[in-house]
Amino acid sequence: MRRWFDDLPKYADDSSWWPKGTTRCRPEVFLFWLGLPLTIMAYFGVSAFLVLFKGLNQTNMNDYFAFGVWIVVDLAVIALGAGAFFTSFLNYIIGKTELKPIVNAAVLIGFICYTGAILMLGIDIGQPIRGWFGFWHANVHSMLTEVMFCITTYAIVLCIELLPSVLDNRRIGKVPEFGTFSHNLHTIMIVFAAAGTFLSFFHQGSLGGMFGVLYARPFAFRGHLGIWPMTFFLFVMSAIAAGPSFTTLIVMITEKITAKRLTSHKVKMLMGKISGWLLLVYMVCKSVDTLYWAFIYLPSKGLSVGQMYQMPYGSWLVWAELGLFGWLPVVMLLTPRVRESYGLLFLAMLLNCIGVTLNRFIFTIQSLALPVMPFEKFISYLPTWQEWGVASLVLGHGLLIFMLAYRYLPIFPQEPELNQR
Amino acid sequence: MATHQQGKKQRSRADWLLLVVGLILGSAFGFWITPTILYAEKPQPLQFNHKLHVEQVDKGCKSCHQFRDDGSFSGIPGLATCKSCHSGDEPLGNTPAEKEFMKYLKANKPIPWHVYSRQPDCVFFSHAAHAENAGLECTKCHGQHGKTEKLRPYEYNRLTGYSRDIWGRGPIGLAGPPDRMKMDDCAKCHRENGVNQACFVCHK
Amino acid sequence: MWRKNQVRYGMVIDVDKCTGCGACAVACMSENNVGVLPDETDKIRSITWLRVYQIDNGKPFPDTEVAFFPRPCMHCQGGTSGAPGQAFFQEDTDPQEAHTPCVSVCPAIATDYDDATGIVSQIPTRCIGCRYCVAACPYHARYFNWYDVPWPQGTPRGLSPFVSPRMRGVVEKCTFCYARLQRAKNKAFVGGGKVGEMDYQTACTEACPSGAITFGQLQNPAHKVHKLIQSEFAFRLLEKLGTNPKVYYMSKRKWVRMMADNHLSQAKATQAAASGGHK
Amino acid sequence: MDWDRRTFVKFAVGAVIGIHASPLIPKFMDDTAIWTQNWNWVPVPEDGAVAYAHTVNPHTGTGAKAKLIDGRVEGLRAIRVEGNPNHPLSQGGVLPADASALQLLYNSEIRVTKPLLRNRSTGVMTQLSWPQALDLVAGNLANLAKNGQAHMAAALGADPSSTTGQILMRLMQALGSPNVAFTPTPRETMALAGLFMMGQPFLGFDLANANYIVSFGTPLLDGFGAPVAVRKAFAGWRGYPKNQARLVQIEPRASVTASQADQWLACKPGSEGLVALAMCRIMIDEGVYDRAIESAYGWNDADGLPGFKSYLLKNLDRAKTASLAGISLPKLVKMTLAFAKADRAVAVCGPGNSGDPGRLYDFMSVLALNALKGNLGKPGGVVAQQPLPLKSLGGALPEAKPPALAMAGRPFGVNNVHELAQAALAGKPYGLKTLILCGGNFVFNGPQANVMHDLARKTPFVVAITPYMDESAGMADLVLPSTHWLEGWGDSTTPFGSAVSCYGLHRPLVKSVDEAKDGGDILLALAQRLGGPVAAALPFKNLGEAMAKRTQAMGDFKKLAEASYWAQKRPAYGAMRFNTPSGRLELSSRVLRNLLSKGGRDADKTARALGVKAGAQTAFLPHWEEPAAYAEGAAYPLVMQAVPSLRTTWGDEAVTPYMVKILPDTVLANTDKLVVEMHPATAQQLHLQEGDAVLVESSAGSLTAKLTLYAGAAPGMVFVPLGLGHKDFGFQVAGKGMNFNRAVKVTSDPMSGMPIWELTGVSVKKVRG
Amino acid sequence: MLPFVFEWQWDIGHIVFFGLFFGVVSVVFGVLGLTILKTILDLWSGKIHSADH
Repeated sequence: MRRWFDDLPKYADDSSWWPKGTTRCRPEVFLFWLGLPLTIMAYFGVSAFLVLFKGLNQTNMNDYFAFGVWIVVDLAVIALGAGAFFTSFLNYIIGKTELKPIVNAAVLIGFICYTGAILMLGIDIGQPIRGWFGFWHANVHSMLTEVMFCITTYAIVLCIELLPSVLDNRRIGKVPEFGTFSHNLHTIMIVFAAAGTFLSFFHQGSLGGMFGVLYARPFAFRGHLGIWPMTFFLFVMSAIAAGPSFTTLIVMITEKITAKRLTSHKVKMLMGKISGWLLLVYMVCKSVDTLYWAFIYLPSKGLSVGQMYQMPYGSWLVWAELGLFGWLPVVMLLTPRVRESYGLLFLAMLLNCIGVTLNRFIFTIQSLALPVMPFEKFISYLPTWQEWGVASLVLGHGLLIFMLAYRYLPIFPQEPELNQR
Repeated sequence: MATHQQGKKQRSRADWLLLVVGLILGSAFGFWITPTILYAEKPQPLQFNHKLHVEQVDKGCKSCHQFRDDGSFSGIPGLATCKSCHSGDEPLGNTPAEKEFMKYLKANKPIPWHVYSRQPDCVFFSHAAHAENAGLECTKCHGQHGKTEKLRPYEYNRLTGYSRDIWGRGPIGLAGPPDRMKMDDCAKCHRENGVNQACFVCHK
Repeated sequence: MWRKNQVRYGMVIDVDKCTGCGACAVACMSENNVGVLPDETDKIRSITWLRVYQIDNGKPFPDTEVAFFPRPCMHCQGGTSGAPGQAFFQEDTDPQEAHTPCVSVCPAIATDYDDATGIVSQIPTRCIGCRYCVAACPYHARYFNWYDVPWPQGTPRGLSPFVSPRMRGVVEKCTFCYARLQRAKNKAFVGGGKVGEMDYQTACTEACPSGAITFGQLQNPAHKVHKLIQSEFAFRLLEKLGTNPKVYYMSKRKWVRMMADNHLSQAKATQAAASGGHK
Repeated sequence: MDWDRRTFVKFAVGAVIGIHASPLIPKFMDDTAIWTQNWNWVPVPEDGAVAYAHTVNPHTGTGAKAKLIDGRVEGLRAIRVEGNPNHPLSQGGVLPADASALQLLYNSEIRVTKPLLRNRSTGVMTQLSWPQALDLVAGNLANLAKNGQAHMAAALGADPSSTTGQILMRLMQALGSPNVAFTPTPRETMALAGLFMMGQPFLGFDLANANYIVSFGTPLLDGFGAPVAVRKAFAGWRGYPKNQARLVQIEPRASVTASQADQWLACKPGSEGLVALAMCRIMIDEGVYDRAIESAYGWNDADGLPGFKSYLLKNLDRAKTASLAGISLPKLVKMTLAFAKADRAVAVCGPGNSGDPGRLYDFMSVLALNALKGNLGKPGGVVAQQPLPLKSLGGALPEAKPPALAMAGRPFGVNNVHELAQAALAGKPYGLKTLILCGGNFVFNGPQANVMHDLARKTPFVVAITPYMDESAGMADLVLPSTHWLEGWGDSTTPFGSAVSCYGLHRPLVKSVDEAKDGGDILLALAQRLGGPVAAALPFKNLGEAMAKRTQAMGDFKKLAEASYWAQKRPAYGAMRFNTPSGRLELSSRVLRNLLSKGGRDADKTARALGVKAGAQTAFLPHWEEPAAYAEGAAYPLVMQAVPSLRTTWGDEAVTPYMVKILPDTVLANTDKLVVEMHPATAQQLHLQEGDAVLVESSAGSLTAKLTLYAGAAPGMVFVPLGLGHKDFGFQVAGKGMNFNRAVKVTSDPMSGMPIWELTGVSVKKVRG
Repeated sequence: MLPFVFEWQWDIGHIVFFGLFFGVVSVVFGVLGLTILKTILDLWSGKIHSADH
């Protein structure tokens, strides 16, 4: 007499779905760990429900802090997700095929970041159901319009770029239709890479432009080059500098967790080197820009740098952003010895990513925190648990997607040979 | 890795047709369901013969749908306007509708008409600007409503509560006035005649 | 580009006449169907189209002194700012392009700059609630509806049909009582004639018990405001930012003028003070 | 071909693409968007024909213009209250209270719609029909009258000069009760001061035409007489590049008036009258005064009593006085000389910052100063109003026999609400059995709210006639719904300080809620039910008729009602007529002397008994005595004064939601905490800091609040916003802040017998919270 | 936003912005469509690729 659960192991056995030549943890272990992202998603779900049904009064945003932690996280993840477009740009268009082993991961991370960001933006606006007005009745002069259009389109492109990885799953790939489709996609991928690069360049820039054009907010405003303020280019540069680092960072973390080698260290070093050089360029521009802003622009508006940095947003932020999380990672990433060391490389990339996140935080929160009217009071802002809940979406659905992808999709082509024993 | 596999050809060819069939059925379903689930009908509280009334009065539409001194437009007239003709206790004609109407008149109870052309609250439509200043005919937007002998049932959108006449009767709603009175139609006319298109011209 | 003959509605507020009674603010709310929340002490979420700021000169007793800054929407014009009569008229050539801080950033064209009146609109039914405009406005003149307005039972009966009540999740702001211009135009259409200075006055202007607010066409020599903005006592909030506001303030008190614009040149303030500032 | 999973998938995919190729998706998107634009919980006001109607807000005296809309379905409704440009006093301006009146009118959550009977033990309210309710009251009163206890019924009303007030008075008098009291106003104090010195009860200040104004501690711009009228005058004083008139404010706090004034002389609290006398002294010393005054009675010593001049020269040393008042002498002298030199200068007295009716001797001193300046009857000076041509509602009624509760031991005076309440509570000479609260919301407005609260609690039968479920209604056994001023008839008379007399009238403009009746109609119906002499004393069908009779001399009533006001054309300039015993200006008041020595009593004893420390030697002269608040002892080291504001209240109406909404966080802090002001130095001595929660305690009551430090607050004082702290009036008003009147200590002015509460001795301690 | 939406203006701003946007979109979806088409044709003509062996 068989009991109903005797067959369970048989059903639960998903080894036939694993990427070729790889081993994965036992299903029950995997299921157990799935609990983590699912819990986060549940937290997000509750928060999102409250915000959508009761309105944005569930947050601590107000008429002074029109933007809050959501926008900060959006900007940050979009910047960090830039690894996707830039790596595929280098890989498919420049032809740096050394990056092939990591490009899938980059695309996957990009996909996670962008879908997360878009979802959050949908919750962030007061009238989500009308959100599409932004597309249908677009105001072409608004940087935000550019952001909306490019982000959404690029998200679609990312889905397409990610498609082959999905179709190349061992079981799915067996289906002739899918297999063939995937094959054809591979051959044409360069087009999507190009489109993605184009779109990303603009929305990464426009995100910066959003703040650079606020000429009534002296903290954020920057001089223009053509129709774009300096922040436009600064944001692009910081994004492509941080993106590769973040991708590599995630790969490294995955390696630590799974105790497997997923890409060769050469690839990581290359990514680090790329990050380093880009970051150098960025930091030079950023420093010049900051100096110009501080000593030429602000005085011209009868203001001084001192006024711009009030506690808690004191001048320590400058040193942190430009020093600890700016020039330090530049130096580290450009030092071969550092790149060769797994740990130091990790640290350098971490600093790099923190730096860009901090930059987005400063531009979002601090530009709003500073009262412009002479008789306004300084007001501080702390997010509510609902806000954190929604903000944690990226983490939750990121983990979920990445775990599933790692288990079933051939994200890391090098994994089989690197882990032969 | 890629290899040729024979034998599956026939099958695959044939069932691609199914995709096309599904496509047609699906879109047909969409076209059919859109008006049916979206719109509901309400009868008007009582019948009204515009044709008859227009024949009785001398100033056309304006005899009942008047402008006030401050330039605002009365829209659907109140009982007071009706009383100017229906003064006596006896009906003037002998239609059942009028008998029904006399009840309202006696009770001095406003008639809850459903307005086919009622715009949403955010719209400020100036009849003065259009009828007086631009000298447009009522028919330009209201069509031949003044010639109708009976009131068709009032159709409204279940979701928005609007009259169907605003979105237009066509499935995609690309017809202009008088079949449709959407913002695009206002804007089109404004543009063609070089009228100011700023938001506040027509919004409140 | 110079566009002298444009109709540009604007306001002059005499700070020395303002006694901070708030009649203007209340008149504004009742004119424009502004709601009241259970907790209105939460000022950073309280909707007051016309907010009366209180400032003081920071001097010790008994030299302390307060003054009031009623702050409507400034209906910024963008372009190059500067002294009235000159740069004030240098606005962007393309009204679509009008670099009013808020108009240029709105992704959904929920706010626009009317080239025929110079009034900055706000259309709540178009607004998607992204609050980019709120961030762009240095005057905090734009307010987001964080809540649905809890109208107490019966009170909707007292609402005006000329301004549409707003829903939760959209931005609203002072519109220079635009509905009044709409009605004034209607009257002109039917009765003939033009919309005169007195036919279109904002609710706050009418209400102010000490006549501190003057409203009219800034570039029309026949209108009071035109003369007032030429005065050396006239100034604007945050002039140097280049928002080019259409709301002017007047005061004989130097400290008030300094307070109004942390960029305002000492020279201007002093020169005005020299000619008979009373403190 | 055979059906299997893949073929079906193909079909499904096709179908999905097909649906997207139909209008379903875009139409649904569009309509959901439109749905969000027309959420059915967002009100849609009905359009209709617009009409305007003139009226007057009896609580503020503002000439208003109601904007009415006649909707096809919803009918006539008011959508706005604007200013009436024709009104001589307010000339189109409004106050926050006027502009937001509709919030009280239409808020059915706070309106009383039916007569309600309250069960004291359970607090449960039950609806009554009007006949039932009226029978209940009439029965109770008739019963008292039968048992010769009519005097044990008392009535408190809002405005004695209004027709409703007149009806209330006649009703009680005819019933046989002397106990009718009204909201105390400076009008009474001014009337007495005027009578005592000039035999002129109706005096006003011609502010509009003055070019040098000295205001003695009265909040000219924060609520004075008809606030809008004052502002209109103020607007005239301002100008570019030079002001048209100079305003000098004398008070302890950098108030709005002080700040907008051209000069602020910060004085010790309560010393304003003293400053006026000091100015008199300076003018005499410098010889810059109108010589005509030398012919006034009591200028020189007369009838063995010191004259004003000798009194000043003997008792009022300039330097000492200045330091006593805390003003630098040179500044004072300079200002006084400018005042004396100015061609149209006026000295202004009036309500205190705490809204009290003012001290008689301060008023007299200011009048004396004006007399010295010689501006009596001159443009921009002190003028006598032409009395309103109002008929009385009927012949004189017999005086009630038992003495009024309030007037125990006073040879004359007005009926003092506070004394009435205290005597009744003490049962000396007798207690109350029935209390009628006819408007005025005394349980909130006080003057000393907790005393009024106790009175309402202790009195066996309390009737409240009110439009709202206010604090008084909350204490009443029977609540009778009266109309809002936009719904019913009513009137108000000349506001304090106005140069011209002005009668304001309001009529029904919109349908009244449910069963509300005009306050006057309720009283008249009551009179009819009581029958006999009461009914005979009030032979009117309704309030409108009574008003019509009263205003006969103002011409056609219908026209008057539509115009909504009657006003004296221009101020009565020209030599003032003194209806005094001496027929001259009396600086030493003989009227006062006669009153004090009435029936051969020793004037000096009487004076001292009343609390005039100086005794008869100076009792008849304008002079200064230390405010009672100084003598509160070490337990109450600080002096509390209110901060009046037109944003918190004006008149006896409650603050409206919009007014609450615009309160700055220096008045009402997050969340709904009352904020009190203190000078930083004083706070330091008390070890208090910005934002501390404090307990402000007087010997009469207390309140808790949040402390804010304000350099413009006089040291040694604490300033409390006036008019907040309602328990009722709906979620937008209730529970906002605390009631100043619950901490205040009311005393009686020794001479006028008016309740005064300008200053209260308090202690301020830090508390948790 | 499409040219027949009333806010549309034939100015540089709109032409450039939407020119680029629709350009990219059409490229992306065009190529995607073509790939799908090619896949179908491949399947018909039997040029089938699949993951295993």
